[in-house]
Amino acid sequence: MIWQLDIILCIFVVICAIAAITVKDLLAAVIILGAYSFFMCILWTEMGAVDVAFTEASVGAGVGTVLFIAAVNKTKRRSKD
Amino acid sequence: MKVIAILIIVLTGGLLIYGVEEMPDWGDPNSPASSHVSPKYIQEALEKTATPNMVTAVLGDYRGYDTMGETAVIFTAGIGCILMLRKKRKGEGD
Amino acid sequence: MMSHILLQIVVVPAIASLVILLTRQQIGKNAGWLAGCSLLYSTGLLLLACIRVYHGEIIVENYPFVSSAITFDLLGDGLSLPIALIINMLCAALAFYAMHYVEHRIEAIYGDVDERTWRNHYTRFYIMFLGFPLGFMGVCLVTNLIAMYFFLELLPIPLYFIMAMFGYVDRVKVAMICLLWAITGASFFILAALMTYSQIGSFHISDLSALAGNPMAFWIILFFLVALLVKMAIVPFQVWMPQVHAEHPTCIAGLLAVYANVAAYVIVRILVFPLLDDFKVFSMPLLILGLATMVYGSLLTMAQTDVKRFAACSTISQLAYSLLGIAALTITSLEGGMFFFLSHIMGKTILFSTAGILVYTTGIRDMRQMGGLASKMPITTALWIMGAMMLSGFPPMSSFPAEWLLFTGVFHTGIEMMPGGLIIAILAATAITLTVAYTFRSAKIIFFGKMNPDIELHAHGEIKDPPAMMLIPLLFIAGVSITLGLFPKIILTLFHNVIGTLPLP
Amino acid sequence: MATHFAALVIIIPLIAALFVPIIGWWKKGLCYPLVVAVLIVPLISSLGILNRVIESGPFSYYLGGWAPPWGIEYAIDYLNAFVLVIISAISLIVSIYSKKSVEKEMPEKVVPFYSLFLLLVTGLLGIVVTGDLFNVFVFLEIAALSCYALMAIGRDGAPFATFRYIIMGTIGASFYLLGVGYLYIITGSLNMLDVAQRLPEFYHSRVVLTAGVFMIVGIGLKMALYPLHAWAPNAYADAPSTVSGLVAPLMTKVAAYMMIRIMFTVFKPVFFVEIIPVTTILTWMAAVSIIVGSIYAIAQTDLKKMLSYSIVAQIGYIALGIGLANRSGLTGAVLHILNEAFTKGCVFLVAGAIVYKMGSCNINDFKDLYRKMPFTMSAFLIGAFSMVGIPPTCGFFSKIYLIMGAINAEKWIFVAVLLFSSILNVIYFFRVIKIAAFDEVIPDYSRTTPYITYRLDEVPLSMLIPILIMAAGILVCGIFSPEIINTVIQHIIPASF
Amino acid sequence: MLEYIISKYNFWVYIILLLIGLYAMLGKKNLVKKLIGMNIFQSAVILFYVSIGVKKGGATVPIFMGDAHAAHGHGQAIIDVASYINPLPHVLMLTAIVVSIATTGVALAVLILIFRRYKTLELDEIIKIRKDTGV
Repeated sequence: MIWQLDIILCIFVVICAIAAITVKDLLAAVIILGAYSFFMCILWTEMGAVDVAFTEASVGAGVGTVLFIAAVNKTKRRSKD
Repeated sequence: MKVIAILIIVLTGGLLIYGVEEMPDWGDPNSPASSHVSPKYIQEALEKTATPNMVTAVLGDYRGYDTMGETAVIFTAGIGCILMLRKKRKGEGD
Repeated sequence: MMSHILLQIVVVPAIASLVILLTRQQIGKNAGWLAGCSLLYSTGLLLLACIRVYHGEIIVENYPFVSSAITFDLLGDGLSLPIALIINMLCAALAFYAMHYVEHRIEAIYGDVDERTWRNHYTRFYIMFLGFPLGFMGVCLVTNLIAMYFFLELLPIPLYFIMAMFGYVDRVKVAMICLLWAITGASFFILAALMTYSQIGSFHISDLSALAGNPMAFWIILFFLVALLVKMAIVPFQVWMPQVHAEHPTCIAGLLAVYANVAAYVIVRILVFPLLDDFKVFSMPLLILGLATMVYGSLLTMAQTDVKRFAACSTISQLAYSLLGIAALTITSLEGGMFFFLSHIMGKTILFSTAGILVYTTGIRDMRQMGGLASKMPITTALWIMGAMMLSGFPPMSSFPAEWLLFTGVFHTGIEMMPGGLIIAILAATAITLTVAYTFRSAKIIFFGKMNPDIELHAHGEIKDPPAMMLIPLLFIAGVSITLGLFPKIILTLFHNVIGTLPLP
Repeated sequence: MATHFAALVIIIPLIAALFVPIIGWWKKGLCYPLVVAVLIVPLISSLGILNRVIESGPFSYYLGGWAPPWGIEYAIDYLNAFVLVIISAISLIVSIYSKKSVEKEMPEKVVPFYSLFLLLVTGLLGIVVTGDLFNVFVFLEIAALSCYALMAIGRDGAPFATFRYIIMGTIGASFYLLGVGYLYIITGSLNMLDVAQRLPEFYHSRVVLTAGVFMIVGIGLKMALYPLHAWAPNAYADAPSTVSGLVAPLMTKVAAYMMIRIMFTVFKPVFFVEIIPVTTILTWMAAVSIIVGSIYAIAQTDLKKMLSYSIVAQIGYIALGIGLANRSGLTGAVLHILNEAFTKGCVFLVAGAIVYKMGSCNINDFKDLYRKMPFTMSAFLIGAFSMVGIPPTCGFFSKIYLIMGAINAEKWIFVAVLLFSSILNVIYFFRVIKIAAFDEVIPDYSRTTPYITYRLDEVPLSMLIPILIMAAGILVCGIFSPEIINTVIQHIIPASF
Repeated sequence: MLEYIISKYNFWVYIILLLIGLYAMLGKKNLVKKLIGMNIFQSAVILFYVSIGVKKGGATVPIFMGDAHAAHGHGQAIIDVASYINPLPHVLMLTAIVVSIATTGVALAVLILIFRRYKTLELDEIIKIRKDTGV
């Protein structure tokens, strides 16, 4: 594993996390959360946890995002904070 | 609300940072986590379970009951969503 | 029949209560008879036990409860049995007395109800009522602090329900106040009991003497005392008593006096006997509190016009006599204190029940509206006067020798503790005159003088003596009191067997 | 056979939970009998387990035949067996009770309800039976998720209260998981006994300290201990009657079990008593919990909400007993788990019965309830006695052990708190009794209205009998509590106490 | 100092993520935001666990390399512990991911119930409605 790549990924992850909780458009926030999960997957693959990464990619980034989008779709898209 | 939240995260963060300091070095092959239980999985998994993927071996066999619990969790969530979101019939409304 | 005699005494009321509960629709109005007869039976047993004890025997019965620390041992000696006997007798008498009274209360409170509901109300009274003898017998006879706590804690529950169901105007609120005070007192009791256990590893009253000289003993005695003084409504814990006494149904009034006064017995049993030396510190403060309560209670009584409240306030002052006797810490005063306790509860039962009769017949509670009733209700008048005599300590009532003994002891201590003690003793003796004043003043107002012409308007019928069923039990009690007054030796011998063993002057 | 009981306890309800939807799809009415029948199995099994533990001491069961610490072990000792019996008994009683209440409150959701009911029981039993730290988390989540779903379908405010519970519950569970991770990083093991054995040499490490704190805070959240209690009252009060009848007596007590397990099995008592003063903090939190919970309870006008605040107060008793960390205190705490399970079960079932009959449980509407529902309210009275600590109910015995613990620790302030709380309990319980028994009877004796009749209006037998069983349980547990302490609880106390 | 920070950088990242998640769960007013925070919070814990499993010094993914049948026949002598990453945390985290997504699912269902009732997902507005209607 390459630690420089790791650090870049880490930075991306943190940026995505902060963005996800600050964006006011909930749909955008959910999509950013999907991206966050995806970066997380890569990070974990980097660390050798391939099984975890696969599961996260399918369950976390996939199913999770779908669930979120469905829920946001059924409720409100705008958030006050 | 926000003040309490910030207070809590400061406390939690302080504790976490306090704890990190004495952790075994990251990635040390001789750390307890890597040297107490797990070596046996690595050595025996193939022989005992005939599965090349150790994660699968442990997941399905050594700690099979965790996996059973995991399945139960998914089932619970599914049934729970059915319970909550099924609409009442006959136009009873909410 | 003679085996497990003490256990029978404790358990019989409980069984009777259960029987009434289970057959309440069938038994209906006969519940009073069942309760009364069961209590007569246990009174008989107690009499037998007393005779055995009189001949020098001590009855001990051991019943293991579920653990070794908490047992259900019963002890019948010269101190516990006579007290239990008198209390049980009062309970039996009141059970009979109440039969008419409860009918009257149900009618007054709930109006016309259908037969089934009426029976429910009626039997409910006796189901609860039997909780009193159960509790009193338990408190008198057990030898284990936790068992004693159990019975002390048991007592407020029937009190709460009876008061809330059959009492007067403010009954529910007052019942709650009473319960809260009782729980507060009980909390202190359990605290002291547990502190004892942590020090000596036992809940047995006979093991309490191991506590003597222990630095914790002071606190333990203090907590026990707080618990018991709350029960006895001694100043500064007296606030609940006048309200409670004013609102409860008079058929349990005597029992309420017992409820408060039995704490005096508990003080003797668990503090004076095993922990005499440590208890001596409290002698003087208790004397002062006792005196304050006496004077306060008497003055409060003078100011009352409500016939029930009147009797209630007098209880406060009377309770303090027993405390005074105990606090003086001499053999004679202790015996006198215990004897006065018995005399007082008998007198109070008569006085309260007579007040109940007055309310029952006239329908009013204000003394000033009464007057001249003597001609219409001769027996009631006689009862009231006898009650008054019992409270004031006139011969031939039992309170005369009791007060005599009591003050002999108090003066003895008073002279030893010159000058403060003597002042207390003299003041206390003067306080008796207050009692005389208020009891006979009330008799004059109610029964003599000019009759209120409006009184017939309030009455439910013609004003006359109530049914015999209400009078006979009271007359019987008066008879017992006179007997004991004439032959105080009977009970004093029993007391002396036990109290005489104390190393006191 | 007794060995396999340990597995049966979990497996049978879990499998049944899978079958309920299938059977319910075929015939809806079969769910209820199936659930009741299935829940008898854990009760018998756990009684068998308890019996075996009493006869031959603790034993362990290797799932899948893998020896610990590699496989998952069910390590059964006195504490497990005891709590298992409580959980299975309460859940059986509540399941019997559920019939009418569920039919009335959610007729169209019977099938998923019962499935989740069984999953909830499975989760609770699983938390208790397992001897593996991570396995606890898995079962905790099964219990929590089913609990969320069941609570959310309650009355008006339920979803929002549940949402708060989800947030807090997830934080709690994740903190616990984090704690487990810290323990794993330092010991390399997940098996409780193995961790306990390897841990003492690291007691002064900061990692272990952090782990301990996170686990206790996580469990404290689940326990609803002050100041972590804010989610609990609304969630419990708004849940459907049957659910609050099951969750209120068990959920927080299982958390209390976890706390005892973590503090005295995984860690040695010395860690939380001397190395970090968690027990001291815990006792103070507990004391505040008791007082604040009781005071809030007094302020409520809704019976279920009052009882929910009373949970916060009562959990304080248990936490206080644990925090005192001496023999009497812990005995009191464990006995109080039993007492609370029965008492809270009883009073919440009564509240459910009242909701069933009256549609609401506003205390001010309770007038004349004693005449309409004498048996139900008598059970409530017994429950109230137990809360106040009047002998011979179980509450009295647990309370004297707790007070004794505080006296032995010479912490007089807690003695005062315990005694004072009895008085607060009297106030809020007897207020209900007062209104139900004595109000609305016109208090003057010149009344002329003729003929008042009171019709008996009891709940159906399927609800009444469980309530009465609970009430009887309170008395029986009280009377036999010294027996219970001698045969079971005294073996739970760590040797160093 | 820098060395120290860099040597444990993944721990720092996990702490930062955990705190971001925790802050969102407690401090954000929008309920969906709270759930997003919850997801971040849980994945931070997962990141921590995955970090535990890492072994430096040439260890690879925990999948047996080489001829499985040969190894199966000849015993474990050839399997070098140091050459494989610790598989246990990965196992645990597979479960944890599923649990986290299940929680999210249930929470979103509850969220829809809340929206049906209050027509809003803002915490302060809901609290206001609850106060006004007494629900």
